[in-house]
Amino acid sequence: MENFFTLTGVAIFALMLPILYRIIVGPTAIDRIVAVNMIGTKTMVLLIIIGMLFKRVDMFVDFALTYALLNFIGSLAAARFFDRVNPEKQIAKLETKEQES
Amino acid sequence: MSPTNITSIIPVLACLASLLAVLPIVLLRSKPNFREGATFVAGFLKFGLVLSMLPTILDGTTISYTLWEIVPNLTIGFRVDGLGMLFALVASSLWIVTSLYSIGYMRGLKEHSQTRFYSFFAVSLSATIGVAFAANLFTLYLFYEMLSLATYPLVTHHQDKEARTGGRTYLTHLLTTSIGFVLPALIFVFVKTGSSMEFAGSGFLKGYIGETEALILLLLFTFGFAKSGLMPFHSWLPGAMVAPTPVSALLHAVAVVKVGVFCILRVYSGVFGLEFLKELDLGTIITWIAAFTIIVSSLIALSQDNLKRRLAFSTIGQLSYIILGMALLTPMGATGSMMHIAMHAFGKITLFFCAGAIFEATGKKKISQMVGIGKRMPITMIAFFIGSLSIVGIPLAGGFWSKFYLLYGTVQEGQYAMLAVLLTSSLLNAAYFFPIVFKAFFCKPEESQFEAKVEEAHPAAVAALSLTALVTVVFFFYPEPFYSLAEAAASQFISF
Amino acid sequence: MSAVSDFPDWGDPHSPANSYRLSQGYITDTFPQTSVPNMVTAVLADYRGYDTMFETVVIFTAGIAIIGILRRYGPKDKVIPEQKLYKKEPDLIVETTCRLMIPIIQLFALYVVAHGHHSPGGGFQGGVIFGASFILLALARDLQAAQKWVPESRILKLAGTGIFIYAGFGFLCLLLGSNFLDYAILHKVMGVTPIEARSHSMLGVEIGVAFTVTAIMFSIYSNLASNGYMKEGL
Amino acid sequence: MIEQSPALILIPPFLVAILVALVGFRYQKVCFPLTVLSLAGSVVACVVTLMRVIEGGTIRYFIAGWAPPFGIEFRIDGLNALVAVTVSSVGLLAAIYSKNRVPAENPDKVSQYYTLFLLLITGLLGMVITGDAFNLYVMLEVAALTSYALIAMGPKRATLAAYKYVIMGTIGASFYLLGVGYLYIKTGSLNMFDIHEVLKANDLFGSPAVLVAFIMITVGVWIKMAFFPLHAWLPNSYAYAPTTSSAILGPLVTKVMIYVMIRLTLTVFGVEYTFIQLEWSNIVVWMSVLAILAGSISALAQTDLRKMLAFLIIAEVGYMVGGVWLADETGMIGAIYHIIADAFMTLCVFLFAGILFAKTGKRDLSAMDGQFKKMPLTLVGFLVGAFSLIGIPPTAGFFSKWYLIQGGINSGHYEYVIALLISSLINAVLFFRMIEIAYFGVKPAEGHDHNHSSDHDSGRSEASASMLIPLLITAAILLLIGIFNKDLVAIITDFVSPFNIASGAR
Amino acid sequence: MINEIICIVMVLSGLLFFVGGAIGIIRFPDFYTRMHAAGKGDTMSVFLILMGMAIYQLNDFSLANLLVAGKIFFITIFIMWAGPTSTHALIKAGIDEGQKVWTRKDEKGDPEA
Amino acid sequence: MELFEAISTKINYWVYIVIMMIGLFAMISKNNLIKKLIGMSIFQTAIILFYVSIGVKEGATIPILYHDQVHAAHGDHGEADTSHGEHGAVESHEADIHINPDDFTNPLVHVLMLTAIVVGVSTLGVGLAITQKLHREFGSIEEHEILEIIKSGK
Amino acid sequence: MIWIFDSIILIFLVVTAIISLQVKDLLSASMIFGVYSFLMCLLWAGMAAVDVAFTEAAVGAGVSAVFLIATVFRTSRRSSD
Amino acid sequence: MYRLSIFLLLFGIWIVFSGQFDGFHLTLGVLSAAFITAISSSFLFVDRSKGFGDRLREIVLLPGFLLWMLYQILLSNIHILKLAFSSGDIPEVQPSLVRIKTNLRTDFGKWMLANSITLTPGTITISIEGDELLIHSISKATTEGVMDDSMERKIARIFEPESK
Repeated sequence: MENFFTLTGVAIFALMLPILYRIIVGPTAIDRIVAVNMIGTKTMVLLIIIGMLFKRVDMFVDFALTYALLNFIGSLAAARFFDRVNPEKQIAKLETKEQES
Repeated sequence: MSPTNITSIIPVLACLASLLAVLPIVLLRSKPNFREGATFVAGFLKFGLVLSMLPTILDGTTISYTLWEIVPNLTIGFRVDGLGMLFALVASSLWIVTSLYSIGYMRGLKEHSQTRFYSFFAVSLSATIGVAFAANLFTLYLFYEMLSLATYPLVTHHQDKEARTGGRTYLTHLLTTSIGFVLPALIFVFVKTGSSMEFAGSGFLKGYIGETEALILLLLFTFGFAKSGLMPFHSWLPGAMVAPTPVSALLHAVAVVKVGVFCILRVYSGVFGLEFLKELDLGTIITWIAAFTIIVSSLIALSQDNLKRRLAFSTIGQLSYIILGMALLTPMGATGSMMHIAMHAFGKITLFFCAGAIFEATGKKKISQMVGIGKRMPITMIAFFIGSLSIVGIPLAGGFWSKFYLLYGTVQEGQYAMLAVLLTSSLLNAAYFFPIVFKAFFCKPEESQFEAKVEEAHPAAVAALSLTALVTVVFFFYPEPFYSLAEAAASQFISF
Repeated sequence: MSAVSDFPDWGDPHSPANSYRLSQGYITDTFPQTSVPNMVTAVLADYRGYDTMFETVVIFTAGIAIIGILRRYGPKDKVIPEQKLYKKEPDLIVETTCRLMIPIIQLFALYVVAHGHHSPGGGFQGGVIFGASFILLALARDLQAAQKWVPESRILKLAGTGIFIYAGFGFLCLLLGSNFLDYAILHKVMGVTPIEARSHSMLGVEIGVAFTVTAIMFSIYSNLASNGYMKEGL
Repeated sequence: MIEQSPALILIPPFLVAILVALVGFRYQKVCFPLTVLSLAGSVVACVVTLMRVIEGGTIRYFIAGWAPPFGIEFRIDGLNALVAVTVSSVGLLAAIYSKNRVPAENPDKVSQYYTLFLLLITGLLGMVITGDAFNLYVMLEVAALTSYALIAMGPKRATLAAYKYVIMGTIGASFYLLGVGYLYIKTGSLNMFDIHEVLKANDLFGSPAVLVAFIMITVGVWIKMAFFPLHAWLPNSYAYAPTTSSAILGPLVTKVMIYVMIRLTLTVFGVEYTFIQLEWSNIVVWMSVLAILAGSISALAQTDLRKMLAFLIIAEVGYMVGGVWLADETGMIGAIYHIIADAFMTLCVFLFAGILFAKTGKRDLSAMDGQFKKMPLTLVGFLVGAFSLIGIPPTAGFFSKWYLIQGGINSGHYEYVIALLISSLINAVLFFRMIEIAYFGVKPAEGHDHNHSSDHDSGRSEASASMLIPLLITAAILLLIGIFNKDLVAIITDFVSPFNIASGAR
Repeated sequence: MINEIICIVMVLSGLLFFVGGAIGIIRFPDFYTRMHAAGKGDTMSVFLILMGMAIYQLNDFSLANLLVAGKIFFITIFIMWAGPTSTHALIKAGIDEGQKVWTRKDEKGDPEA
Repeated sequence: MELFEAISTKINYWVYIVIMMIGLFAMISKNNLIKKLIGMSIFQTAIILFYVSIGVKEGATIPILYHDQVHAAHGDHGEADTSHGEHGAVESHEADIHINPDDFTNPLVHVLMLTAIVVGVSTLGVGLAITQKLHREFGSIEEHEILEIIKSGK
Repeated sequence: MIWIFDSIILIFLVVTAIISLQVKDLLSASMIFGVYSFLMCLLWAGMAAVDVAFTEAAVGAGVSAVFLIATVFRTSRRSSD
Repeated sequence: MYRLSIFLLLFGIWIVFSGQFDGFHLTLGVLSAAFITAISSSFLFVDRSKGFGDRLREIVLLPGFLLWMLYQILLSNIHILKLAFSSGDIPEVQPSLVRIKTNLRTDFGKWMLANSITLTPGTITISIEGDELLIHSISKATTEGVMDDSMERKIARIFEPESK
């Protein structure tokens, strides 16, 4: 079972690679942020897996929770950033364009 | 021969007398009469204290007092012996006279900041006496530095551009040499010997250092005490001529330059020991340096038109006499050089007083403008004449004796080259002094050179300069105290 | 530098030179001496409690420093007039989520503080999480809302109180005649064994740390986000 | 209570700092008295501790009651106690000085300023009295953070300087931390004395890790003390910071770091290793020679008064580093004595610079114009400081130079002696230039009009009492520790001599 | 044993969805579509994996382990709150920033330009 | 495999140096002030990595005692708690709990690094505040631009 | 077993560190710095340093990223390098 | 009453968190729960008009809804997976913006709906403006899926029984 968890972990790491690719290449900042958010989620899972490997999940759960929480705060902050730096909202513009096309 | 030693606080008091006088001087700044009264009281007190020790010293006893151990193994200590006594006597007596003179001078010219002037004057005197009575190299250095700094405000008293330049030259030279040369030498000595650097009659350095080190140390000390005006580091002296005349008098006759020379004498005798120097044959180098300075400075003096500058260069030469005398490393030479401290002091201060009096009365500084002045200011110019006699070394003035002993010393040692140097320089002295006197008395002034009324200077100034002139003459007839002091000191340096 | 640093015998294996009596001692003795199973907490708050006190001070310093550097007071600095303040258009989804989250986050933060003895966590982490809950509010609504909850004066009070709690424990020990921060002496006051006194004092100390960290984290955020005006945030 | 004095050194400024932050936020008036009171308390505790050290030798104080390798320990010997007294009293003087300046320069942020000020003192004191290598790092950071802020609270350029300081300071502190880590790998201990024991017992001195640790710690500390090639952060920071900040940072921060260096070399690595086994003394002394010369010469080029003083600090750092690395007992004594002396003399001149800035609003030397007339007493205070920096006899600076040169000659490092002398001369030139300006004015009066000029600014306007008194006290202290230097040196010697630093023979 | 099997199945399926998200985030043409992949894939797979873990944790049943499982469950609940919200916030941010919506119709240009 | 393992145990230290150099490089060479601060954080993290690597022990667990050990100590000593659970590491429950130091990683470095992290975040905060102030005063966060402004302005 | 994780994370760490310093957009840089923190946290969890990991999770992922974003918001988003 | 129930709720959560049942920790739990109740109870439930019965019904019905949601999420993931692995340049992807109107009145209901829409296949809520939801849909099929109001009705049954 331990091997299974290890392999799971390695697999998750492997899945981070494409996301990392998005982070490196990501044409815009917000793409990167999305990718970061995803990595955060994966990290949380990994934490639990590490806890499993240590056989001390009870200790690791706490900060997996913290992690999820703060990851959320991080992406929220980034979102707010865009909210603030673009004061004129573009939703309406987008919609009109949609209708035109 | 080890002189007996007594412990007494009198040297400290003598040193402090003028330092403490600063307080009343500053406090009484709004009442000029009381302020100067305080100066006088302190002056007489100091002189009295110094004089009170004279008999003891003449007995061959030294007085010492250890004030404070400031660095492990190093003390601030006072010790009075013949050489120190001689110097202290000259300095303290001349302070009184100078004070008298400066009252006349300052009031005559209505100078500003007189309180500051008197205060720093007093501080300088303290430092001078401190140097004279210093028991060890360290204390000597302390007071030496104190003197440099205390005289700076005096030199730059006028606070104008010229004063600024002069003061800058003054400090640059003195501090560079003292910090750059003396301090390392001092510490080197301390490190090498590990002793408290007390001056001993016959030096204490012997056995601690080798020949090369000794030579380097000797040069460091000799040039380091740049107050003595040895040639490469002499230029502060003419530069400092911007000071008010009483200060120049003090600088060039009593306190500063003599302190420099005194320090050198002290180091030669008390640190190296004349015998040690003789052993290593280091005296010759110094004599040649001194001889060079003597001749060159005399030649320069000839070409100066500004009276005070001429006097300054004369001083440079005369100081080197003293060094030369000591560097001869003979008892007679040493005696002569010590006596020359005193004799030159009285002579030169007279000359400066005269220069100041002329300036105060007429506003003239240049020699070429002084034609015929002797008729207007007879007392001054007679005093000037006496002073020049003393400097040149012609009988009827005290300078004769010191020069006599110096010459005797050279003959005794067989250094005929030095004899020639001394004689040549005497001739040169005569050549640059007597024309002034001659012109003053016997030439007709061009018209309109002086304003209508030219009279003698402020009575206090005149009194002072006549006093010193008189004393100079008196010393010719009665050089006894100085001679015996010098001889007592010299006998400690060199065992015959 | 990088070349040389390879030389020494590194080693993850369990017996390098670093299994000196110090770390060994910490591992074996903490529980008997302090009855705290989390060695990190025990070492942090007791053996090296002095370090931790100043760690808290570092945080406090940072908070004060940032106020000192950035904060702008006074009418002349009020470049942005009140009505021109940025008004965030309400976002229902984010707001509701945050509203539901905040109390639970705070409870969780307290849990982290309280269970520092038994599981990872402690005053600092709990404090950060608690502070994060305020930051979350400021992000979800705006800074004003969070400011209403913890205005600047209260931030300072909280932070100061935190350190006072910590130092107060130390000082109390000193007054009772023991060394600074020697909690064992507090059993006289608490009425428990010295070992438990240590354990309980550690909790007290952690609470102090949490106070400070909470306040300062939020303070730093609000200063940074509002560029010193404390008016409108990110 | 008296046996708690080591703890009490730190507690007053530390607790009051927080109190100031709390109370002062609302009532600005209480900040200043609270600050002064607490620092006074700290000074008293320091002095008491010093007395105890003199009487009974090293004091060991276990924080939290745990024995050393486990808990944190204060081990206070002569060196610690002396430096602690210096730090706290300099802090007190600067605090008194700050009374009017802080509200003038940072009107909104008085309470924050005083909080940071007190915390800075706390950090520095903590560094001084601690016996734990890691605790030292924490204290270092307390001091560093506060000093960043204290500098950054100044005007425009100060902010940039503070930024540079943040970067450099962090590198320095991190290097120190790394070095401690390397030591910890090898020894498993963090207590300075314990580390030394272990190093000795296991004979780890040959290990490259210890060597790297040594390099890292030394470089880190050098960065923090602005030793010559690593000094870039210092001049602007000190020159543009608020006056009180530079008055407290200038004297203390570099000095305390030098204390740290001495402590680490002597206590942790040991004399044997540092000076004999490594054979670096020559290089470091040459570096310090460079530092001295570079600092002095750069100072010559400055027209900004405080920048000039900042460069002088760099030169002074060179003195002390060199003094330590002369590997000579007298040199070490000199360096330690110079820490104390230099703290006070730098304080003196920085206080004066602050007063001048407060009075005239000018930064450059022309501010000195004719100040002798306007504030003679202030100038007297400044003169003492200047003389001390030059090294003129009765002041403390002379004696420290004395010991340093003695050490240099003893160990045969004549280049160091020469550099020291040249620097003294440059100092002399610098300060006499200033004195000249103060005395004559920038454009010297043209002979005849000095009466006129004296009418012009006849009004004497001394600095206000809160600024003048600390200056004069500092000047008096400078004279006192100069005159009574023997007693001070006796304490230092008691501390240094057990280390058996080679003396003389080389 | 049965727990373990359930766990393995759940973890594997979670991984599968992760793969979906990961591939999606590379392949999808514009920001919004990538957001779909990110937001949904993550939420579900985290849920699955964590629940798998929780079930495995219950392997030897005790109160403590039950509570741990409860905590893990709590995390998943949390993720299910936070995930959509952050997805929503980010996509809104993308619109605010003026990210163009990729549409099938203009196939000629670079989809992201 | 032996060699590989040897490398993999030391890889921490290699990577710490690499990361440290990256951070240092960024701190020194970057022009942007925020970049510098990020570099600074990375630098500090590298040091923390180094420290934490010191404390690692192969086969050791987190430095928190097992529940069983705690209960054994709290409960009566005579009543032996036999439920080892899945943790085989508990040595014995006899008279007193016995803790094998090799079972737990070194807690001391963790403590130290907690402090270091806190210091790091504080420094970052202060650095950011200074950056903002600089931007407020100079309108730029590029170092060379600020220097130009200073040069031209004064 | 955990050393496998460790080595992978270490490689990732270097990569993220470099990226976050190379990205021209400061907002991205700060977010990627957040990733760096995540990975650090994982690493420490893998090294059994739970408390450190906890702190890093709280500080690195949450607080310092938010601080950085706030500063980027208040200053400027573009970086010349 | 409201506060008490919040307190109890929080205390329950505490116990899940804590896992320690000795008196000391429970006391701490009571204290913390009380503390949180005191400072931020107003955050949890905005709408306080609901009676106990309503709440009870919510609690009973919620798990069912959640299970249904889970199923929807599963579907959506499979959908994503399908899209991700489909060959070519993903022909099915044909994004569009859709606006739908909702009848839900309460904020909480709207929130629930928005989140559910985000989690269901191929749609993400962009914003809620009044009672209109702006939705980004990934393909034609999903657009149609979101148009039918089954989800809305489910939510309304739980949280807003009185409407409709």
